[in-house]
Amino acid sequence: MATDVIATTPTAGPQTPGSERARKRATRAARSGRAPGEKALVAAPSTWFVWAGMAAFLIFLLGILTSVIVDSFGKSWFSTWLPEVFTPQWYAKSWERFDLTHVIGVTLTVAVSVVVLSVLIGVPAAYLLARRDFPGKKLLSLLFLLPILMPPITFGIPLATVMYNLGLGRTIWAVILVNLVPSVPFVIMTMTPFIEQINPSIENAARMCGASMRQVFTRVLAPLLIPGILAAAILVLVRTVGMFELTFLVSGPQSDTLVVAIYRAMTSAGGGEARQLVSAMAVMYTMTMMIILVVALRFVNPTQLVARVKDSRED
Amino acid sequence: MSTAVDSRRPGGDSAGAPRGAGQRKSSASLRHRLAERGIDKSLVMLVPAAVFLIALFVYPFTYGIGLTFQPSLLQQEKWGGGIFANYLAFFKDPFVFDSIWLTMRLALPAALINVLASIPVAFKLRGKFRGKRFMTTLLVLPITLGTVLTAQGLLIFAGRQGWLNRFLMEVGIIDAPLQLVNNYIGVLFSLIITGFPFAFLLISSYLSGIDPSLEAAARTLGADWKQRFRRVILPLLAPGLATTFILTFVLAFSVFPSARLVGDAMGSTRVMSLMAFRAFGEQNDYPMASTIAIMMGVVELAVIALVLLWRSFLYKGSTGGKG
Amino acid sequence: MAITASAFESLELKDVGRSFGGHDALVGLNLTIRAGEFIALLGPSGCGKSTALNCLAGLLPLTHGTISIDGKRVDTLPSEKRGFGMVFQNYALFPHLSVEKNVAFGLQMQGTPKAELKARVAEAVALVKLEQHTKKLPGQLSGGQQQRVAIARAVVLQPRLVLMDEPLSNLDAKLRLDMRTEIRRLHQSLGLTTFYVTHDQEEALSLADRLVVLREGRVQQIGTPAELHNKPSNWHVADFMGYRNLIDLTVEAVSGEDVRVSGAGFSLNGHAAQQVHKGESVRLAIRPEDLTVVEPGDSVRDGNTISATVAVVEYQGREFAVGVQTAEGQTLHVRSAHAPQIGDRVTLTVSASRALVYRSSLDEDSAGSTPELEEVRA
Amino acid sequence: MAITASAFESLELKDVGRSFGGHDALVGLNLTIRAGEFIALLGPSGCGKSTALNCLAGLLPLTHGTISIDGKRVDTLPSEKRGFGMVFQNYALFPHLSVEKNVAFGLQMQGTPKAELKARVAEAVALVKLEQHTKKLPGQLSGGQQQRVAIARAVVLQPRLVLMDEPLSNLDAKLRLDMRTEIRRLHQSLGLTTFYVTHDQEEALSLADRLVVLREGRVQQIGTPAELHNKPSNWHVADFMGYRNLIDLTVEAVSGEDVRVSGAGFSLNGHAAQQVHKGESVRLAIRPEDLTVVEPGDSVRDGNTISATVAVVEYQGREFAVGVQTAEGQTLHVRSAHAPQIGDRVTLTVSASRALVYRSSLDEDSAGSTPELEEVRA
Amino acid sequence: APSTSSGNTTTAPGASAAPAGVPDKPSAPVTLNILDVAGNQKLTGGMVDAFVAEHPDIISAVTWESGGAPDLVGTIKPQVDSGKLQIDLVLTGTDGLSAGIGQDLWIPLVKDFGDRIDNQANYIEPAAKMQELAEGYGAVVTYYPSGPLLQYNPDAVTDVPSTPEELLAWAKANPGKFGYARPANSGPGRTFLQGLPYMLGDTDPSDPVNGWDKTWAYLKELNQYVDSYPTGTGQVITNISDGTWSMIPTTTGWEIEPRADGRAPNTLEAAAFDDFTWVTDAHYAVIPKGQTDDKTSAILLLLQYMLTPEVNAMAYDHGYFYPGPAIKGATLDLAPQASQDVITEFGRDWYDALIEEKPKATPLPADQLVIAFDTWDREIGAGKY
Ligand SMILES: Nc1ncnc2c1ncn2[C@@H]1O[C@H](COP(=O)(O)OP(=O)(O)OP(=O)(O)O)[C@@H](O)[C@H]1O
Ligand SMILES: Nc1ncnc2c1ncn2[C@@H]1O[C@H](COP(=O)(O)OP(=O)(O)OP(=O)(O)O)[C@@H](O)[C@H]1O
Ligand SMILES: NCCCCNCCCN
Ligand SMILES: [Mg+2]
Ligand SMILES: [Mg+2]
Repeated sequence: MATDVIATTPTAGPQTPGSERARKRATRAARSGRAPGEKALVAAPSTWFVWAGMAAFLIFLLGILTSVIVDSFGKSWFSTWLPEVFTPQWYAKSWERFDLTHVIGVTLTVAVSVVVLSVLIGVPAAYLLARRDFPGKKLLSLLFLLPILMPPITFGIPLATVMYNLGLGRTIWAVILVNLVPSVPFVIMTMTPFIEQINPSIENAARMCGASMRQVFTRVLAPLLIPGILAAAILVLVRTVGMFELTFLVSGPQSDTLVVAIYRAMTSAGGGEARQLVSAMAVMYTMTMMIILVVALRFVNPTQLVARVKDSRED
Repeated sequence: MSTAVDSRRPGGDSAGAPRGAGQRKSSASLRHRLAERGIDKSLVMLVPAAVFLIALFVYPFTYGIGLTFQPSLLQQEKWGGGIFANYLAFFKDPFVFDSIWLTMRLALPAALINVLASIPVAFKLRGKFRGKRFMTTLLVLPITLGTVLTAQGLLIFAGRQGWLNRFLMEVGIIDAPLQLVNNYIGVLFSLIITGFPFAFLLISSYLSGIDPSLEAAARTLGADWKQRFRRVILPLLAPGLATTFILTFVLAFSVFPSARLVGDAMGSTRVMSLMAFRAFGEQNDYPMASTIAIMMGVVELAVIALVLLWRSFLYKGSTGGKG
Repeated sequence: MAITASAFESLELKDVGRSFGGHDALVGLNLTIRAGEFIALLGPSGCGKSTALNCLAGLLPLTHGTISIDGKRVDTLPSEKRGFGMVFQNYALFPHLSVEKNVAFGLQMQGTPKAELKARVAEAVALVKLEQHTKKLPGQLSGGQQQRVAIARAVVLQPRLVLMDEPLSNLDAKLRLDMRTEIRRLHQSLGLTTFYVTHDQEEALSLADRLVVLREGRVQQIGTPAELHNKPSNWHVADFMGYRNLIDLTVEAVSGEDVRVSGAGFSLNGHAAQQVHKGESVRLAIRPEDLTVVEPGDSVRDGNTISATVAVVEYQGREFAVGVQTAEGQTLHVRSAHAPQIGDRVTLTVSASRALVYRSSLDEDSAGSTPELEEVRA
Repeated sequence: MAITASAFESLELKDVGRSFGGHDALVGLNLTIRAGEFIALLGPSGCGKSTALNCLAGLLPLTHGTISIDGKRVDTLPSEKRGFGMVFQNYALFPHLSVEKNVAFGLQMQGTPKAELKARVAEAVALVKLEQHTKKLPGQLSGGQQQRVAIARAVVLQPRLVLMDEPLSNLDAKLRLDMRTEIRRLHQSLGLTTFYVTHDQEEALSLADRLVVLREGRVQQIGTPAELHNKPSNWHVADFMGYRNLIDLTVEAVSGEDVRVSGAGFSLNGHAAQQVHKGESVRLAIRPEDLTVVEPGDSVRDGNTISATVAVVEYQGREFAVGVQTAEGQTLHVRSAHAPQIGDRVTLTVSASRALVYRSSLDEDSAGSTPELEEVRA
Repeated sequence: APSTSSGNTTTAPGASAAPAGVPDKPSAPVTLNILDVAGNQKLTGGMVDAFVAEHPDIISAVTWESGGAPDLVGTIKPQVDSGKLQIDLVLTGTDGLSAGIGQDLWIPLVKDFGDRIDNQANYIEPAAKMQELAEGYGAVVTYYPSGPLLQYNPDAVTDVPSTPEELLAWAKANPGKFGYARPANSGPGRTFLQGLPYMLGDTDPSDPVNGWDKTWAYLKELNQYVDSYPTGTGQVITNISDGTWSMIPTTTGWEIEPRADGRAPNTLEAAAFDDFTWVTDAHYAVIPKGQTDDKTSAILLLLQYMLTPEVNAMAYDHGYFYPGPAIKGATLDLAPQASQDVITEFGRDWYDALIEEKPKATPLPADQLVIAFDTWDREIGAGKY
């Protein structure tokens, strides 16, 4: 390590203190947000490795994404770099072929219903779990964790079986209900830190001002929790639109969401659909998700997409 | 002034305050005692969630477990064992049983790679710099692809005739196209593509939870970056790594569409969820499907339990940072 | 309609106690608060101050005792019905409401008519001199301003009692001083009955009419500032009241309240603040400002001298705080008008009446009735 | 091997500055620290104290200036090579390591042999009196104990310079006092060169050999505690040094350093701490303890009298802090030996030499060398 | 709802078992909701439209729903059980047909109303055989001989195999260049699977457990040279199209249609084994139990109409089910011009002779097929790692 440092800080000799050069270098170091001497450490081969790895990953991603986009606009793409003909026709075709108006309608209905229901069910529960101690709390918390920890198939299959037995199989109701199973716990997980962030003495203060429990909720907690609810709602939206397994197990042609419709198009027994049709649908799906994600990232910290927030929003 | 002071322990003797003492104990203190235990009206707020959980999770789950003990005649004939026929089938039929190993073979490396690769990346993207949000967004992008598009993209991009193989051949790195899809590698790729953003984001958040002044302190104590990493950051990050591992493992373990679409569905990527779905959707054998599904949960929870056990040996208190 | 405190005759805490799963956080608090009084509850961290306050506020259920106002039970009422105001340590302002709306909140809860609400809010805001800031959100205010909003929010309801839990501890030194004066002014001008929790003895002394000193959930002493300042009831209270020199010695002779104690290389004449016996191990408590360096020409007080070496010198504006060490290694805190050199040998003196002798143990003294001697803690 | 500070002759900061994207957090800091000195950097929140400290530690790159020790540049070295010790405001103890291992950390980094390491750790731990707690994790210690660990961890390396960033601000009043003495003792016994950041003037005065007062990133005054206490260079420093009475007045007459000022319903003889001119608006600064109530029989000092009404009275142990109001509504902070009644009319007096007259503006005064007049901030 | 009990033969409450009540013509025009679980709309959609156009007094409007065959029982059974039909007519392959028979979901169409759809008498012979599989519960509407055929890339395959043995040898010589999809997920895959026992001379081509020894042995050997088994025919088409693979097993429809719609290059060639048996395929129309008399009447009229040569010729379509018609005399020249054009350009002139000449066998019944799939999954699919 020592040699590294010496190698890149050749200051000792010729430098006159306060010289223009020194100042420039200091400024440069400052601008790059590094402490003096840090430069040597950062230039280590490991850095190279990391950036290269990241680049490879991003190239892979980009490759995957553009292949699908190109495919969705291409015709007769066999063993060449690019398709022979470019055409937007696959979009129109897939729209018609898979009745995407309906599919997207279903997707939105399901997503919005799941969001609303899971927030209505989850937020009060999150509040109690975050704030209060009561008998059986540990057990309940564990139970709320399980749907997130378990493979969707594990509870999805019995759940789907129950749905079919109840005659709900393949209905949009079933799709909404099964999607609630991981969503409610997710709302609880997302909301918990937001609730914890609110100092309990603010609630106490409201009570000392004469507010009843209900008034505390509507006048103080609800407005303060808006950012959290928004975050939770958007995250549930993203997850529900993207949820394949559970939806797939209970949905039918009339209640397929977009992901499932794509999967069915890729695997349908009556003859797999033209790849380009699937690609066109997949591109539409990704665009939808990206829009949601971009909106989401305006409201929530990226880390919230996967886990409970620890910190308040950065900026 | 201090006449009122009476610091006796108020325990048993209430001799000094006979009036109303009994009443209080019976009325107010019951409410107080219940409140003390956390039982009061506000628990009503839990009811919807609890009902939901019981109706949509606990009940189906128990029902599913019950189903596993109602094997189809076919399974009973084939494996015997009465109500345990499904379990016999699960353990004795290598075609089914081997899927545990096949699933592990995918999920463990995928989770491990995702966690290990995320550490340096999260490190590089720590702190503030221009384009950080852009970089983060790029890395998070795969979330929008979803498993199905990832599969479609992999098939096109990494197929024998895909751009990747074409490029590698053109450049002369390889002579014949690599088989990257419809096999183990394809599924592993897709698990990394969909799992990495999760791991990265999680580890980033754990990292940001470590008080930066700890690193500053280590610096002033003469620790270079390797020492800071090994002696300060890593031990504090380890519990977070364990959690991240668990969560990405859960994701990878339940791999389903990609195992079918970019994998070798009956061969090297015959994962448990495929087997469960095969029983459910193709063979209409719901008891067997439930058996496989439940066993899938059992196996996964066993791995999680192991990781948690390991984690319990680590320091897991506050890391000084935000929250 | 001017803001005034709603009146009552007296508020009585009887045998109030609170335990957390077996651990007693507050034990047998008996206290009668008279209308208009300023009571400070003083004690080290974790002694149960907030517990007492929250029990009074109704935010914590009691496990023992009763609270009544003019003979009427209030401990069975929920907090929002008790008609007390509260000022929180971290202000606890509603972050989504402007200053004005924070102050108006309680009045809205009571359904106060609009016109009256406006007038009362304006008056309360003026009282804490925040007229300029009514439209701001709490986040846009400094700590001191936030604290003022918290006070305005509490007093606008004309509470029967105002509870304050270390309201100044989050402020910096200078601001703390200003706000202290502010609180005193409000109390004196509005006649608010106030129950004030703090761990800062200076704050308690300067603000309160009466102080209650707590230790491990038990009351140690109740009295006026002067009483506590001059006659702490045990060495723990003395410690808290700024008697920084606590020296373990042995009683040589007792004559009424005059005691001679010795050990640690010196012997002194002191005043028995508690009943002590010859041969007993005792703790001598002296304030740094009562233990002075004998300058040439000064006379020794009451024949008390201690020889020591200067170890630490701190400048304190008008005088110097000096840390000295006796030959036996006992560290003492002393005041001196001039800065001694480190290593100087000095002679210290203290008047016998300011050298208070306490029993070493903190048991209930003989005035107390229960002989729980086994419960002594070091 | 006893812990002692590694020595150097002097550490020189030349024109040190740091800006954050255009905002100057620290400007032109020139300071020479001599070995063994205790320097306190004092100023309100956000004035750039931590910035200065972090620049010195190497945790923040400089944007201007140089730092050198005995003529050798150190600002180009990374922090881990500077050989400075640092004590953080939030302690920054390694939460996963025991007390012992926290203290040993730096020695291990240096590859100290095991036996020596053990001895030095034991010595450092003993120095801060934590022998009982060596095996505990930081989370199991109280705030004061944690602070001690942080100090031991810094001093065990025998650093050339110890940097401390508001090390006591998270502690409660009594503990703060004890730890202050502790730090002073360590400094004096080990001869550690110390650079100490605080916003508490009392702390700075009592600890430091020299104080540096910062405001908005710029040095206001450098001097000994007595110099700052008695002769603040501008009203801002005065305000910070406990001159609680700051009154805006107009100059009536100037004669050398004697000034007559008036306004707010009174006129006084004062001492010009800065050059002022007749007719100029000025700010008069008086400490509460210099402004006293004239008791019957007391004489008026230097002909200075102010009439006022008592508004607030606070008990302070030996004396009373009184808030009074003049007829014109000016609030003044005063000391009195006896408790006046609220509403009493009192006469105040102050000696002319303790009534300091400052210019209202805080521009660099003419003594300052840089004519950066355009950079003035209100 | 799916249930594990099979063979439930109780009649649903609202089922009208009395064929006598079905009028010759509905009392008022009806609307029909047709569920297509076989991709059949392509073939018969035009026929239905034509009927509606000609007989608005019988059927005023038609809506279509599509789905997968595995979902069929789950969709229909609750409707039949509750007596509230939302689906009036189902078009399905053999899989859905027999699943529905097993659950007793269909009206015994032929037994009760055979006289009203007497055009069934005009089925071409193999279609008539397929009709037998319906056990009287459904009516064949379209038919194709399917395969197995081979499709190959002439640039890569010069010595086109003419027997399974030659195919094996070719695959061995060109490992990773021949492949097919998992039979459970692919029509050509299952056709190849079912066609092998005939070509290899297995003891009982209708008994995959005991009669397919040669087939399983053959597939296992072939397995060594196949790099992957996609889970859909789409991927197989992609593989042959982009050159990943050079040869695949196929069917007439799968051979023509992808080239016609541009998913596969028209340069691909097809070949038949010297000696093979067509494993035929057909689509059926079935009526869920509980159908109203008026609608039953309308459907019977519709089916009768669809089975006329002029109408049934629409099944030529774009080669999707080549040839497609199940009725004698439904020749290509009767098909819409667009169909004729596509077939002229992308069809193979030798197909008709081949269809004429080679023997035809019906596919395995559904339960045997599931067993064959399971065996394939275990013995072949799982052998790949
Ligand atoms: N919710 C609780 N559960 C268990 N113990 C508690 C709880 N709240 C307080 N305690 C305990 O009761 C005792 C008194 O706590 P309390 O908060 O009243 O102290 P305090 O005097 O206000 O201290 P501080 O000055 O630190 O605020 C402490 O030992 C504390 O640990
Ligand atoms: N990383 C940073 N980026 C931008 N501005 C900063 C940064 N760090 C500090 N500043 C700004 O520099 C100024 C000085 O900050 P600094 O932390 O040095 O103040 P301080 O005197 O230590 O205050 P405190 O007493 O609150 O700790 C402040 O205005 C602050 O907002
Ligand atoms: N159930 C048999 C389905 C046959 C599908 N025919 C081929 C269609 C080609 N696009
Ligand atoms: Mg408290
Ligand atoms: Mg700071």
